[in-house]
Amino acid sequence: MIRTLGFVVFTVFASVAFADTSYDVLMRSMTDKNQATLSRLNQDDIQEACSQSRDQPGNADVLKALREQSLASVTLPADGIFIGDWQRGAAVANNGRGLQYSDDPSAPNGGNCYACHQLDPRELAYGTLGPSLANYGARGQSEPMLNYTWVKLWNTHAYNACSHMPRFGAQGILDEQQLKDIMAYLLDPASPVNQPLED
Amino acid sequence: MTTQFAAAGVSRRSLLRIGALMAAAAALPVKVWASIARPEAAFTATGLEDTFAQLGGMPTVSADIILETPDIAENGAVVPATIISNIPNTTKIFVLVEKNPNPLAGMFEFPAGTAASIQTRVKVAQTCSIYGVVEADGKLYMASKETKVTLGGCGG
Amino acid sequence: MAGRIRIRAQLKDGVTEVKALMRHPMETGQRKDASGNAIAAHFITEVSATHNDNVVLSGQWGAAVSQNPFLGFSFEGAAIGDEITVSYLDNKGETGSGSTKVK
Amino acid sequence: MIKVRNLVLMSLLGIITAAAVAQDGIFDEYREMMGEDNAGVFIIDEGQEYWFSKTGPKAATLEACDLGLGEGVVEGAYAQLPRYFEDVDRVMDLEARLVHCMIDLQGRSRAEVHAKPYSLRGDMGTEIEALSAWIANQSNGLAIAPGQIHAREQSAYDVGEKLFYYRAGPHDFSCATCHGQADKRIRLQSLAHLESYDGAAGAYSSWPAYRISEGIIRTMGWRMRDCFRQQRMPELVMGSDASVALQIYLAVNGAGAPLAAPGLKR
Repeated sequence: MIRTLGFVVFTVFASVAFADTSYDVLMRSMTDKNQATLSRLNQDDIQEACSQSRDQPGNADVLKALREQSLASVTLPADGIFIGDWQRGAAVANNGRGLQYSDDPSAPNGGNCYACHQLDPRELAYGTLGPSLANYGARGQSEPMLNYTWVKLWNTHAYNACSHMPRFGAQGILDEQQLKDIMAYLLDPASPVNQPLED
Repeated sequence: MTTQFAAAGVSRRSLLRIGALMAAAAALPVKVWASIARPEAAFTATGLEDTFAQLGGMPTVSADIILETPDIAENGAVVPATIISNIPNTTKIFVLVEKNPNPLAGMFEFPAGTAASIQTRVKVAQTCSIYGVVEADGKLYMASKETKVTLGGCGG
Repeated sequence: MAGRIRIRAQLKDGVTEVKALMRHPMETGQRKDASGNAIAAHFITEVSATHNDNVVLSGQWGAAVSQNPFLGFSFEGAAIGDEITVSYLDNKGETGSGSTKVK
Repeated sequence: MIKVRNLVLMSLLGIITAAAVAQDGIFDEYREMMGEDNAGVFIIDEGQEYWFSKTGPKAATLEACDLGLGEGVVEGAYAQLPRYFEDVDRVMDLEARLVHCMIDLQGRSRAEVHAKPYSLRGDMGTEIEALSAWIANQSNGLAIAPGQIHAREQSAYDVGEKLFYYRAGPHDFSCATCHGQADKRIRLQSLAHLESYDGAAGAYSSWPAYRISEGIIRTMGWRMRDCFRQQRMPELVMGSDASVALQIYLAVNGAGAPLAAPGLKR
């Protein structure tokens, strides 16, 4: 309401005041801090397309191109083995640190899965931005399932363009072994993620 | 005097005298600081068992101690704890946090006329039990309860 | 601006309930500043509450009592208008004090 | 002076108690046990002392600082920020304006004022935090009413809105990643849906806030900076154009809601 009124009265000046892009504004409003340098403000194709469309690219061609580009970025495990150690995977899923200017760059990055997903149903402190992944292993360990999960972790935009999930592989957040360990945490029948709650 | 209050090699009494002089200089009640002795060895003990030993031995579990602590604390830096003793002749209450570097957080002494209960807030380094230990007629009693310390927002 | 203590003392059915909040950092000595230097331990070691100059509670604390410590207790024998004082002494020899009247 | 302070303090005790405390179910017990006694009252008191203390090369107080309602008018000023200031031809939030006054009136250097605006965890508070708490407290209960008349105020909103969706950095995060939906949480922490009136009003009205877990007052500007930290972005400069633009975006989205400042948070 307030805005509409003001807009009518002063609309003449509005166009001259700010011709800057978001990038320009951020560049003059931020400073390098430890590992978080101003170069992080540069956007790649996916970031730019998703920002401009507010994460809802309507154009089918754009969507298709984003998905294809994302799929092409995926590197499958060199040895063909997808499943690592679920216990190490649990640590990665719980660790919320990594790549913030306040983080120690020599320590391994976390995946912070619990920030957004439910996994082990006994863990109370889980987020809800993403779907629950409790009992994810019930989906089995078929080749397509292993492939799908790996791609999803590596570059989520291959399936869901402008998804909010980080590109853990494509952006180098997690290394191959960490991704294998997360795969195990999700899919290994022995993982607590796949132990339903007892009544 | 910037050293720890009960530094080694200096008698408790002389330290108290220094403290009292300083308090006087600051126009504060002088006599209050001489009221109770500090169990320094218990404050610097590093495990629960060692701490109990320094306080005089393993306390007996008692249902007459009410210990109110949250099941879940959002941050371990400030965890409220209420301890109420229904044990007759309670003179002291100790608050211990199991997995802190030094479990003993504080002790309280109750003269006649003061209820044997205390409300305080303590730091809890990680999920563990908080102990309320009561001294009555020279014997030690205890109650304990676990508090889960959760991670904050984005985990950073 | 450490040193301040805010106190409320309320009389009900013969029992005076005292709540005190102290302004103090309660540094453990394990925290580091922005440049990575250890911040020296600085915590209240002794606390005392008096009613008309009689001690009604005394305490000995370690660094595990939370920053800006809170203390709640109750005692009998006070009347409305009596003075309640809470004082502390810390490991650097600094003191703090605050008073209020029983309401 | 003493009389004024006592009045302010007396009202504060009630204000902080009444300030919005988010209801997160699982932590209700913890919050109930924390009760109404928190150190925010000391910090507000300290903010008032900073305002009236002679500081800097000019040994001046901040009493001549114009927060938008005229020199020295503090009551109600926070509710109308961010706003356009003709003397500097800029839209400013409270922090940018305080910095301006410290430089202009007290003769202090920008570097000194910016050296450590926000506390580290475990600290006892900074001058900016204390001043923000005291100033915002004098708009407690008033409706959020940021400037939206001047062209620069409007364009600041538009910039803020665009920034809200700006995805960048190794994690591809924007503000909207966490704050673009209703009824979501990170771990156990509820997330405000900042595009909506309800979400923006609830969030904006409760800053500055006393953070129980940190024992300090955190400001709206700190909230902006720390969100960018968690987005893996570089450090946001206090009072910068991006900080002001995002704050006016939130303030306009939540306009009309009463301020409960300082708020009380986990």
